[in-house]
Amino acid sequence: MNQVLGIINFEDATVDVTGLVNYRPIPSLTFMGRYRLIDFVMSNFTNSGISNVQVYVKNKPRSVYEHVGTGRHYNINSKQGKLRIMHGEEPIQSEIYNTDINAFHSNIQFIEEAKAKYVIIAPSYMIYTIDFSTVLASHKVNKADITIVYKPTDMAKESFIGCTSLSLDKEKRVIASEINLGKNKSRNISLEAYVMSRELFLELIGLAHKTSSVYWLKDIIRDNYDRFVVKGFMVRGLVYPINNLGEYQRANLELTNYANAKQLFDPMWPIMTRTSDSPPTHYGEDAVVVGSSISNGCKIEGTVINSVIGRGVVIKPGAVVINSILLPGVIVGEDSHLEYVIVDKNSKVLEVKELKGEFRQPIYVKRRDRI
Amino acid sequence: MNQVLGIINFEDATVDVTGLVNYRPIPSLTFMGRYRLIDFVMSNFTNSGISNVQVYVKNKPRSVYEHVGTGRHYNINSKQGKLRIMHGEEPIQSEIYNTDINAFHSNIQFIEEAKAKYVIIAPSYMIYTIDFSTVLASHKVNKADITIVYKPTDMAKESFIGCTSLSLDKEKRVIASEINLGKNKSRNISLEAYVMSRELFLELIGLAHKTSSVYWLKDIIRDNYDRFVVKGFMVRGLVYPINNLGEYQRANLELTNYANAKQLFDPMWPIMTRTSDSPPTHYGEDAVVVGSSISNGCKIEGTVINSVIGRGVVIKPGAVVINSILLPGVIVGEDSHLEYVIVDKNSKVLEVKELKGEFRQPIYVKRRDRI
Amino acid sequence: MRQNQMLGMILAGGRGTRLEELTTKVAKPAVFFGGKYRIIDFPLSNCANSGVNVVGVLTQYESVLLNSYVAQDQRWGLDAKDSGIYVLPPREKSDGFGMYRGTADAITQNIDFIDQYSPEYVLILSGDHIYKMDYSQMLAEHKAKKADATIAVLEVSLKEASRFGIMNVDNEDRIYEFEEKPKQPKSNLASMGIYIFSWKLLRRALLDDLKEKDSAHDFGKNIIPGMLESGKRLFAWRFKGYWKDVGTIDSLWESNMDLLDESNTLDIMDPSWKIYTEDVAAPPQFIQEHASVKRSIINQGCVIDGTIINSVLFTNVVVEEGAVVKDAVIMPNSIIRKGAIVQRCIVAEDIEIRENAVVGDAHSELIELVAKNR
Amino acid sequence: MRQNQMLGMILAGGRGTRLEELTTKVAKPAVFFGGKYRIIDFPLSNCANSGVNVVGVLTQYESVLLNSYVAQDQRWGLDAKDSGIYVLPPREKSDGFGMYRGTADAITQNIDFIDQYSPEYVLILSGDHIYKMDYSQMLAEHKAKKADATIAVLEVSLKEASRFGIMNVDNEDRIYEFEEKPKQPKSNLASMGIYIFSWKLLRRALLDDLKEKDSAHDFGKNIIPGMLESGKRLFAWRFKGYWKDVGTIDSLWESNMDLLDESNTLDIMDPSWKIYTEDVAAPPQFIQEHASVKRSIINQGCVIDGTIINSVLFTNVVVEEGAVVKDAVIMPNSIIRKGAIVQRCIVAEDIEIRENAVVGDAHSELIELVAKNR
Repeated sequence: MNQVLGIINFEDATVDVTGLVNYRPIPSLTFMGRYRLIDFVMSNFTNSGISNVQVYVKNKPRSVYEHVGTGRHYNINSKQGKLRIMHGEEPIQSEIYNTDINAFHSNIQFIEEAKAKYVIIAPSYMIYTIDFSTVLASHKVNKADITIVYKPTDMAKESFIGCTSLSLDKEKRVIASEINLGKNKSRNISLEAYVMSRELFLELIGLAHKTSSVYWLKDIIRDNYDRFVVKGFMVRGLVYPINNLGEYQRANLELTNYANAKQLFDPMWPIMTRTSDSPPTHYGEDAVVVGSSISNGCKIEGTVINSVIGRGVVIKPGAVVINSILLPGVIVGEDSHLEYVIVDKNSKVLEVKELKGEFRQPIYVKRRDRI
Repeated sequence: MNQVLGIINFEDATVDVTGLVNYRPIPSLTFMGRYRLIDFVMSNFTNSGISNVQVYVKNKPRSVYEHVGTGRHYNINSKQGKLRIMHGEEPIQSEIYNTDINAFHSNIQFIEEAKAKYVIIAPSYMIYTIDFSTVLASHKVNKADITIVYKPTDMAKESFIGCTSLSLDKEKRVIASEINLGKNKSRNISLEAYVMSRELFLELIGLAHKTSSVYWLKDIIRDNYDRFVVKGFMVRGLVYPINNLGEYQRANLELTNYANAKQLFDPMWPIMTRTSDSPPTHYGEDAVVVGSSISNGCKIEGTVINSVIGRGVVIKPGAVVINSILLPGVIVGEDSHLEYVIVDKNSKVLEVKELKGEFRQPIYVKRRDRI
Repeated sequence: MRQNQMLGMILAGGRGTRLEELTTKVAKPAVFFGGKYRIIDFPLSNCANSGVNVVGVLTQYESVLLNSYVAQDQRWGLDAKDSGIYVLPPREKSDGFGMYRGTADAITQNIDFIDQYSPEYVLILSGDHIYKMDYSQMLAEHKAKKADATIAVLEVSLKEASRFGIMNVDNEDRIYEFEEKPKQPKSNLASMGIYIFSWKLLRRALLDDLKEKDSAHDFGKNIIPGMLESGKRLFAWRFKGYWKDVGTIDSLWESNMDLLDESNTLDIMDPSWKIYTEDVAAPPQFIQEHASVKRSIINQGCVIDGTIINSVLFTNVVVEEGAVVKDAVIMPNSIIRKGAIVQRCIVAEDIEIRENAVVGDAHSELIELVAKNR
Repeated sequence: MRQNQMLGMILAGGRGTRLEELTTKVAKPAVFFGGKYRIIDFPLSNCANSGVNVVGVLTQYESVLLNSYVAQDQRWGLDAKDSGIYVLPPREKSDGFGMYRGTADAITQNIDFIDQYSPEYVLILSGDHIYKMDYSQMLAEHKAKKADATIAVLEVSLKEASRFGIMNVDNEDRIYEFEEKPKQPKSNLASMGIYIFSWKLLRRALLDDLKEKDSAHDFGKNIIPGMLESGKRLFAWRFKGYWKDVGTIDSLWESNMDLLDESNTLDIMDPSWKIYTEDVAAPPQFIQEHASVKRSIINQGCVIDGTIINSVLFTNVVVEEGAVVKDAVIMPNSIIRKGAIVQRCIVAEDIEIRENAVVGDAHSELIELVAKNR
C-alpha cells in the first residue's frame, strides 16, 4: 500500500455538531470517552498499510496537531515524515470559500510531489472500520476511474440526513446522486471515501477550481458520472455518521452495548489513539453501573446507567447518570441527576440537581462550565 | 530549573526580514544553512534546564509545528508534554491587534495552570547563547521584580536599529528606555529577554490589556520602571539581532569565519535542530572553497568564497558564489556568478549568469524560483 | 548542558522464584501490578518524573520480555535526544563471559556504559519495589549535605527492623553503622536499596572491591560497610509514603488490595506524578446489563457482565453473566465464564476459568495463584 | 493489521578482529563508515525504508556501544507504536547460560522473541555489509514464487566465486545445490547472507537442527543444505548494485574511497533511500581561508584550514593550516595539526596527529591504521 496517498478530508456545512464544535474541529471531537473522531479514519489508513497521509483541517488546527502529532501512535514511521497536517495559512474572505477543493489547490505541490499512484480520500466524521486495501483491489478489478464507498441503510429517514445518496445500476456503477433529505427509508449512502488515481485526483481539483470557486470534491464528481466510470463499494458493518448532535448521541449510546461495540473494536483491527496515561478506573463501595462504557482514570461512586463516561470523570455518591455522555474530566456532584445530557470537557455539574434531555435532543453543557 | 516556564515570544513590526518572511514566520527562518532561528532560543532554554516551554507564533504556524514538533530533538521529555505551540485560532480584526499581550491573554489559562514560580520570556530573533540559570540566580540575588537581558554595543549606529536601548543607573537598575534609531554609537540594547515571577507576569498581562488593546509586553514594562525594580543583566558574547535582511546577511556572513562561529557553537552548549538525515558533503575535483560555512548534503563542483551554503545545495562546475547565502536545496548552474545574493529555498539559478548585490543590500531570489 | 547530571541504574535481575509461575517466563520486574502496570513501571516512571533521563536496566534472568518492554523508552517519555533506557544484560568481553555476581558487580561490569555519559552522580535502584519517590529531592539533599553517598530509608517498627538492613545514624542522619538484619536493632531506619553516589567515588570503590577475593560484590554487604570504614560521609534520607517489596504471591496480592483502600498513600490517580506503562490499543471497559461492580479497580478493554467485589482487573479481562469475582486479582486477557466463582486468589494472564468452576478459597490463609485453566 | 508481516533479525555478533584496533572497544557493526555512518546503519536503514518495522539485533562481543547505539530506534524512524529495534545478546535461561554457537543458533535462542510477534516471514541479515536493498521487493518475489526460502545472491566473477558460498540454480533460479567455497564453481551466484524464510518452516528447521550433535548451527553449513536435502523450495534472488564486506582495514578504506567515485552505485546522496544515523549536534563545516578541498567527502562539524585531497572526513575533524590529508579516512573528532602530512591510511577517532608529523605511506601496499596519537 505504499502506492497510496491517504487524504483525510474535511467536511462541508452539512456537518454541524452544535455546541461541541465551538471548541474544536470535527476531527478532534471526543468519541466513546477516549477517542477522537480522527482516530477511526487514521487507524483505517494505517491498519490498511497506508502510512503516507495528509490531514486537511478546516479551522482551529491546534487540537489536531496536538492529538495527531507525529502519528507515531498510529504506527506511522516518524522518520520518513509522511504525515502532514494541512490548513489554510492565508486569511479566507468568506467561509463559503473554505472548501476542500480550495484547500487541495493551495497545497497542490504536496499532492504533486507525493509518489503514490493512487489516492484514497476519506472524511473523519464517518465512524466505521474498513480495509482500504480491499477497496483498492476492487477498484483495480473493476477498472474504475473512481470508487465510492457506500453503506445501504434502512434508517435514511432518521439518520444520514444531509449525506449523499447514490443511485447505482446493476454493475454498481453510480449513475446519479442526491442529498438525503429523509424522505425514503432505504438509501445507499456515500461515505465520502473515494479511491482514484492521483492523476485523476489532480485533474478533478483543476476542473473543480475552474468550474466554481465554491465547489467541493463531491460536486465535481457528481458532475462527471457520465464521463468517468464511478463504481460503488459496499460496506456491511456498522456505520455512524457524526454529522449532528443527535447522531453523536445515538452513536455513543448504541455503542455502550458491547454487542454493538465489538463490531467496531476488533482486536485484529485496533483503533489507535494518543494515550493519556490514565490509571485504571476505581469503583466505589456504593457504585451502581450497568449498560455503560467507562474510560480509564474515573472514580465512580454513584449510579451510571446506559451512559458513556470519558477519561478521568468523577461521579460522586448519590449522583445518577442515565443515557448521558460525559466527556473527559467532568465532575458530577452528589445527588445530581442527569438524563440524556451531554457534558463537555472539564465541566462540573454541582449545583443543578436535575437535567433532563431527550433521545436525539440532548441537553448540552458547555466546556469548562460550572453549573 | 523546573520552577521556570520558558516563553518564546513573537516579535513586533520592527522586525521585518523582507522577502524571507513571505514564506515563513521569523522563528522558522533558516540560519547558517542548517538551523532555524528558533533553535537558538530553544537550545538556550533546554540547555539551561528549562523543559516547560510555550512557543507563541504570530502567524503561519505550520512550519513551526513541523520543525519544533514534540521538542524531542531539543531534549524535552515528550511524555510530560510540556512543549506547547500557541497561535491565534480566532480571526484578528487588524494586524495591529496581533500583539504578544493579546496572545498571552487569549491563552492565559495555560499560563495560569503552569506550576512554575518564574517565567523567562525571550524572542527567537536574537541569536546568542546564554545560560538562563545564571540570569535567574542574578535575578534572585538582586531581589529584582524584572530582569532584562541586555548587550552593550558600539555598533548601535548600524545595528540593532529599532531595538530598545536601556538607560541603567550604577546599580544596573533600568531607569529609562528608548527606541534605538541609530543616532549613537554606544548603546545598551535590550535583548527582550525577561525574567520575572509568574505572578507578576500575569499582573502585567492584565495591566497591559486594560491600558491599551495594542500594547506589547515591552510597553507595559517601560511604563513601570518606577513602580518595579527592573534590573539589567549584561551579556558579553556575540549577539546578532535578525530584524532585517541586512542584519540577516551580516550575521550569516560574519559566522563563516570560524573565529566568530566558535563563540556561538560551544560543544558544551550544543545548538540543537531537527535533523534532515543529509549525507556528508561531496567536493568535486575542481571545487574551490574558502572562508565558507557549508552544510551537509551538498555537492560542490564550483567556487565558493566567504559564503553560507545550506543543506543539499548543488554548485555546478564553473559557478562562482561570493559573499552569498544559499538556503537549503538551491542549485547554482554552470558559470553563474553570484555576489552578495541571498537565494531562498529550492530555487534554481540557471539562466541568469550574473547577480550582484551589496553588503547590507543583498539581492534576494525568492523561494522555488527559477531564474 | 546539565541534562544528565545523574544517571539511573536499575537492578532488575531478580529471579523472583517466590512468585512461582508468574516468573517462569518473565523476570520479576515485568510482573503485572495494579490493574495496568508492571512492577518496573514504578522506578522507571519515578526516574522520568524526577528528571533522570538516562537509565540503565540491569537484567539477567528470563529477560526477553523485560528487555523488549523497557526498550520502548517512549513509554516513559525517555526518548528525547539525549535520553534513553538501555538494557544491560551481562555480556561477553575480551576477558570472558560473566554473570552478575552481586548488586555491586552488576554496576562494575557496566562502568564503561556509565563512563560514556560521565555523570556526576549515579542513582542505584531496585526493579522490584512499588513506591513513588522524587529522586531529585534526594539528590538536592545529597548535595546540600555534601554527602559521598545517600541512602533512602524507611521508618519501620522495631519489631520488623530485624528483617531489614538497618542504618544507625547520628542526630544529623549521618550513618555511622550499617547492620544487616540485626537481632537487636538500634534504630528503625531500614534501607530501601536506593542509593545516590558521587560517581567518581563509587567508581573507585567498585574497582577496589573487584580485587577483593572474598567479597560478595554486594552494595549492602561490601560497598556500604567499606565506605563507612574509610570514614566517608554517608547520610540517610527519610522517605515517607507507600513502599512495598512484592516478592511473594501474598505480598503481591496484598499490595494490589491496598489500592482499593481510599486512604492508601500510593495514590496512582495523582495526575502530577503519573505512572507510565505500555499503551495498549484496547477500547474502553464495558460494564453490561447484568453487572455489579463494587470497590474494585478495572482497566480498559474489560467486558463485565458478572459481579465484581473488592478486586483488581487488568486489561481485556472478560467476566461473563453470573460469574462472581471477589477479593481477587485477574491479570490481562483472562476470562471468567458464566457462573464461575473466583475468590481470594491471583489469576495469571491468558487464563480461562470454565463455567461454574470454583476457584480460590475465601477462608484460606495463603493466597492461591491460578496459573492454569480451570 | 499487517504491520509486522516480516520481522528482521540482524546478526551483529561479529568480532571483526581483522579490523585491528577499530574493534577493540566496539563490535564490528559499530565501526564508522562513509564520513557519517556506522556499518549497521545500512541494514537498519534498509529495514526502515523497506517497511520492516520490528528488528532484532543479535549482539555478542564488546557490544555496550553497539547496544546503546541501536537501542535509539528513533534514529531509523522505528519508534512508532508497534515498531522497534530490540537488542538481543545471549542470555541466562532456566537451562543455563549460553553463547551464540553459530548464526542459526543465534536465531534459535531467540525463538521466544520472534514468537511474540508471530510474523509470517523472517528476514535474516548480517550487520557488517555495506549495501542498499529493498527487502520488500525480495519478499514480493518470495511470495510470488511460493518459496520456502529466498536467498539474495550477487553475481561475482567465476574467479572470485571460490571465496564465497555459491548457489547452483536451475533456469528459474531455484536452488538445487549449495557449495561453500567450491574449488571448481559451477555458478557465479554468491550468497550475500540475506535470507527470507517462512517463519513456521524455519522454526521447525531450527528446532530440528538444535538436536543434531554434530551441527555447527550455521545457516550456510547446516540449515540451507538441510532444507535442500528435504526438497524445500529455495530460490535465489539476484541483487544488482553495490555490496561490500568491509572486514579488513584494506576493504574498509577501499569502500570509503569508492564513495568518491562519481559513478559508484551506492549513491548515499539519493534522497529516496536515506541512510539514517546518529543525530549529532555539531555546527556546519567551516572551510577556512587557507583550505583547499578536492574530490573529498566532509561531514558537519569539521574545521578545515589545510589541504584535503581524495579523502573522507568524519564529524568534527580539524585540519589545521598547512596540513595535507590525501587518500585518507579520518574518523570523528581527530585533529591534524599544522604542517602534518597524512596519506593512504585510516586515522581512528579521537586521534591527534602532531605538527609536521608524517603519517602513512603513499606507496605502501597495505593501508595503515593509525589508532594512536602520532
